[in-house]
Amino acid sequence: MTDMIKTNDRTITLEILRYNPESDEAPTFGTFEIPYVEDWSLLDALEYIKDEMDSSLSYRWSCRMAVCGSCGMVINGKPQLGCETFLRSYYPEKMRIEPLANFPIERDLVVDSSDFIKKLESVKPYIIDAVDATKAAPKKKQPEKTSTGVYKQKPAELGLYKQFSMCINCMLCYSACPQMGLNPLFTGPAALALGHRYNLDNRDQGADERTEVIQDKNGVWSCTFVGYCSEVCPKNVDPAAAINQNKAQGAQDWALSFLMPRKGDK
Amino acid sequence: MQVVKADIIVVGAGGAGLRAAIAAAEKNPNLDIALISKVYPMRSHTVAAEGGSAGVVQSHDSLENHFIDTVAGGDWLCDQDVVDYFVANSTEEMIQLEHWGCPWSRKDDGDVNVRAFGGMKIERTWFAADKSGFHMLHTLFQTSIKYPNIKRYDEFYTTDLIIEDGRAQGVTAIQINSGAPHTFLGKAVVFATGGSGRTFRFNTNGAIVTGDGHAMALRAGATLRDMEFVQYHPTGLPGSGVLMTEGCRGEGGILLNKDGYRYLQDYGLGPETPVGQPKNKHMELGPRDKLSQAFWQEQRKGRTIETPLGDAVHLDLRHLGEKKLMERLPLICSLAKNYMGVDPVHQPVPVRPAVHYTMGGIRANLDCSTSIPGLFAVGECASNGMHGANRLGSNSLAETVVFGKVAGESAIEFARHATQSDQTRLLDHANANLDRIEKMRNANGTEKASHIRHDMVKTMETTLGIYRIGEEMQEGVDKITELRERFKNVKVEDKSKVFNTELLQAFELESSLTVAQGMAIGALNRKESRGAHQRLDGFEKRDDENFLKHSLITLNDKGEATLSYEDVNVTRFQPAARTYGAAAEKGEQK
Amino acid sequence: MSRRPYVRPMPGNWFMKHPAYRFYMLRESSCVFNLLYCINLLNGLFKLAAGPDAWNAWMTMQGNPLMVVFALVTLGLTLIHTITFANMAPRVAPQQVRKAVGDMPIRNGLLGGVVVVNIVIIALAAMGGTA
Amino acid sequence: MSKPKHIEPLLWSLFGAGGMTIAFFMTGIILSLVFFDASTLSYERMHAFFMESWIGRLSIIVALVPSYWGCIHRVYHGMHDLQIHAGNGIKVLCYGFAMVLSIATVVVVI
Repeated sequence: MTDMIKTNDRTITLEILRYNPESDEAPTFGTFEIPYVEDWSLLDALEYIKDEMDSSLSYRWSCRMAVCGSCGMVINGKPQLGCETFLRSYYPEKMRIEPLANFPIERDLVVDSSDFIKKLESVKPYIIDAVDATKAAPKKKQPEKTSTGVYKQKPAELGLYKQFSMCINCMLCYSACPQMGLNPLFTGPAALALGHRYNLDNRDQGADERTEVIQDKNGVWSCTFVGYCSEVCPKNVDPAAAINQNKAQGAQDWALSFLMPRKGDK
Repeated sequence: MQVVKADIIVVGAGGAGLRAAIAAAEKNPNLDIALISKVYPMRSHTVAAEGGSAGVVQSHDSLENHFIDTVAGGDWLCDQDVVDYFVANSTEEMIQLEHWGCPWSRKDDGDVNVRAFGGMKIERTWFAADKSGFHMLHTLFQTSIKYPNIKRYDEFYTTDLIIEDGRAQGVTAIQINSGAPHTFLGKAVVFATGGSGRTFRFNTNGAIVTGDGHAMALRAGATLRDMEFVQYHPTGLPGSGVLMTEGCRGEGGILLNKDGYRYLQDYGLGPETPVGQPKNKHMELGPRDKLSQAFWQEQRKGRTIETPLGDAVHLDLRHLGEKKLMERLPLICSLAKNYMGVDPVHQPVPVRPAVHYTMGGIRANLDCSTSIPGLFAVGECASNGMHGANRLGSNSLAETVVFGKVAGESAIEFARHATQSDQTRLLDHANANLDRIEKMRNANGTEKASHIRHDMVKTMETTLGIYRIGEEMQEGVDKITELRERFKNVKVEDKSKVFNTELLQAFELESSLTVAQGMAIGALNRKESRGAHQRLDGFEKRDDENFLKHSLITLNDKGEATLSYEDVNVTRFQPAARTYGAAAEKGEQK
Repeated sequence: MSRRPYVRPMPGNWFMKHPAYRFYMLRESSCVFNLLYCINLLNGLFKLAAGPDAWNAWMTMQGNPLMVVFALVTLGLTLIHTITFANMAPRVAPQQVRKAVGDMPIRNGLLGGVVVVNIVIIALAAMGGTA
Repeated sequence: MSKPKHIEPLLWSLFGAGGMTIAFFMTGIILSLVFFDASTLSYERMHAFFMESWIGRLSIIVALVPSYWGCIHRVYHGMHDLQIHAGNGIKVLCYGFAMVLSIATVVVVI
């Protein structure tokens, strides 16, 4: 890392929200002036700080190629991945780095994501096939198998849910969603989009089992379509669309349950 | 100290660990499985695999073909029974993943599609665009949620094995968010801790790929095998090392030197194939070791392209057209744009080889058992002999699930017969391990861990590169030994408990140094050239007489690495010249 | 236990903190103006039912400069509402429809319809003058 | 499908319809009322259309009723955004008001 620093004396200032639960009452900003290297991502800069200036700086990172979802943080007010945010986009202005909003801060840039994981699990994000589906008779036909032994899924059927399967669980959308801050019980964009992903999969029969969570007051109905979640999504998952498609579906089901009251009462 | 009791303990929740946990959970729903990972499962490095996962599926292909490609690709250092088992079971696992929801790319008729890959005679690489590992990992993680007897311990850093009565019976770990020490007790332990590419400076690996499992197993008395074989992937982005998948070449991408010449034809991979018509096992579809070596040769001849981030060659994808690139290689396009400022639709992408995979690992058998009873190893951390001296692309994702299942079932089977030793003795062991954690936290020496790490990765890069020379490797061995000495005097400045990543990095560095030493010693003593281990100092040829052998590393009583060898399990495919391109065709005609 | 996760309070003026949120609140504020304007229209209907004098008085009130300003503000916000509504509509449509038709055709179709209907309304209103 | 335990889907449907009616009708109505005076929008013509013809009466109901619900739904949720956590009383008041406006509208044109 250090040997990558070219010999020039340009620097950039990083303001980082620091919080050590063992010594600090509340988070405060710490300022670091570091060498400016044009190729550096914010992760490179944080690594430099940790290696050379302050080894106590805590943050999560791993793949550095925007696919593991570890390094979400708020940079100059916008939730972004540290690995695909580059110093050159800000230089010579300073950068202000905070942990993701709407999560408790564990330490420095690390947030407590356990609640997020619980919500992710709550939507039953796995294929529930005809055998597993217990709540209601499947509405869809199980697709045929090909000679390979896989379920038939035409490119168009794959295309239906593909976008919603791209989520890397980086939690930027939770940071972007004001409803998340206003109602921490909200299941939230990523988890609801994941449930939707399985509902749209032609191999899945579990939509009814997911209804309880998805159509709950704290499910899609806590969303007011601010839409910023989809804007910050690094993988174009468009969770806002997933949520609002479910509102439309929910409204339709609600109307149907009045027209055909017996259908829902299995 | 908190004690967690389970029937089996799986360490690592990437592709292999998750598959092992699911297999165990399915095999016996009444047993408790503790799945421990130092990161949330979907952060595991399986996520970064791009190209795909191999499984024979086309009617004109055969298991024998896959077997031959794999063994020859591994330069005959493969355990042939293991490869047989692997090729016979990988397709089934790909289908299983499909049933669990993995969004494999499809053909128009709804069947799965396969793509060409380096060193593979026939297309058999299942893929999900260029995010195959991502989709496999998320499918496995999400499926694992279905099983109530899999209890996850996310963000727990495992520091040591607990060995009692000669058996692995647990691990000690730090709960990262609280710093609280935990002891996990079980009847069997599965290690699925991944590779150790972070011992090198320029690599395609994530921060977490530090060889923790290798080092823990070694310290506990297990054997590491074939550690000198480190795979350089021929196409990483200069500077960052971000991976440009082999799928790029599988789809028809070509490699050009600074004169716009397809140099691979000069290195036994020709004749030149028409642009846009990739031919299996020719040119760009040669194996990774050969391609990386060709780069090195070109660089030496001054025919590579100078970039501000170092020498590179061009990966040209322009002829594939925007539509195909967006359908098949969307991630690659966005990565190239973000990290290089290059749009593959309109410009060739500068690439160079980067450390990608450790073929070696904890010595394991076909059933994933290791030399320590009750300890099973699977995935990149293991060496069951699948990959030999050079792994073929798309064999490792398949390996994680094929052998993940085996490991899970083996561990359950072992646990069924095993009884736990006396708990007070186990906890005594655990306490000794926990002392080590406190000792590390309170380490008050003068050496900065980050600086030792910088020295390590540089040493590994310069002395154990694509081509190796005895003198340099000796230098590497000496330097790593010196760094291990320096590490004894390390200082951990951060004494806090909550999310103390400096402490974790110190443990990781300790692991990496252990692994690095194994790699260097193995390499120095392998006086031949085979697969990913290529020498320039009079040992340019493969030497089957003396070195058709696995290298073994163990620690002696003093904690020093010692080297020995064992025979390779060759069943029906006898070592022959390893050829690609026209030479291989000629060989087949004979 | 050393853990002490710090929960940041949601600031009362969170919607002023980011352009995306400010725009969201602007979009949402259109409902207040539209509601008041609808009540104004309802009032007009009552006046229409009450007889010509009441109607004419109500019409005169619509020409009051303050009323015109209010109407124009409502108009502006209505336009913001209309455009954002059209932008969001494809994302509420069932995924099957969305994939089959595409976002832009849905959005543009909707906006096209809006333009046609409103031209018809204005034309119908204007017919009294020429007749 | 399991029965929803709340009527949010109904309210949301009305809100969606209101969003639609505002988009489709309000611009034209506002512009007409800003630019035309009583000489154009004469009592006779307006009364004949909105109070006597079926199509006029229906179009009034279609244009206004969903709009009330849509606007009030957003006002109610807007309070949540402003961190005014209204209880059930306010909720009943809000949607009750929409109901009153709706009934008034229907009554006046019939």
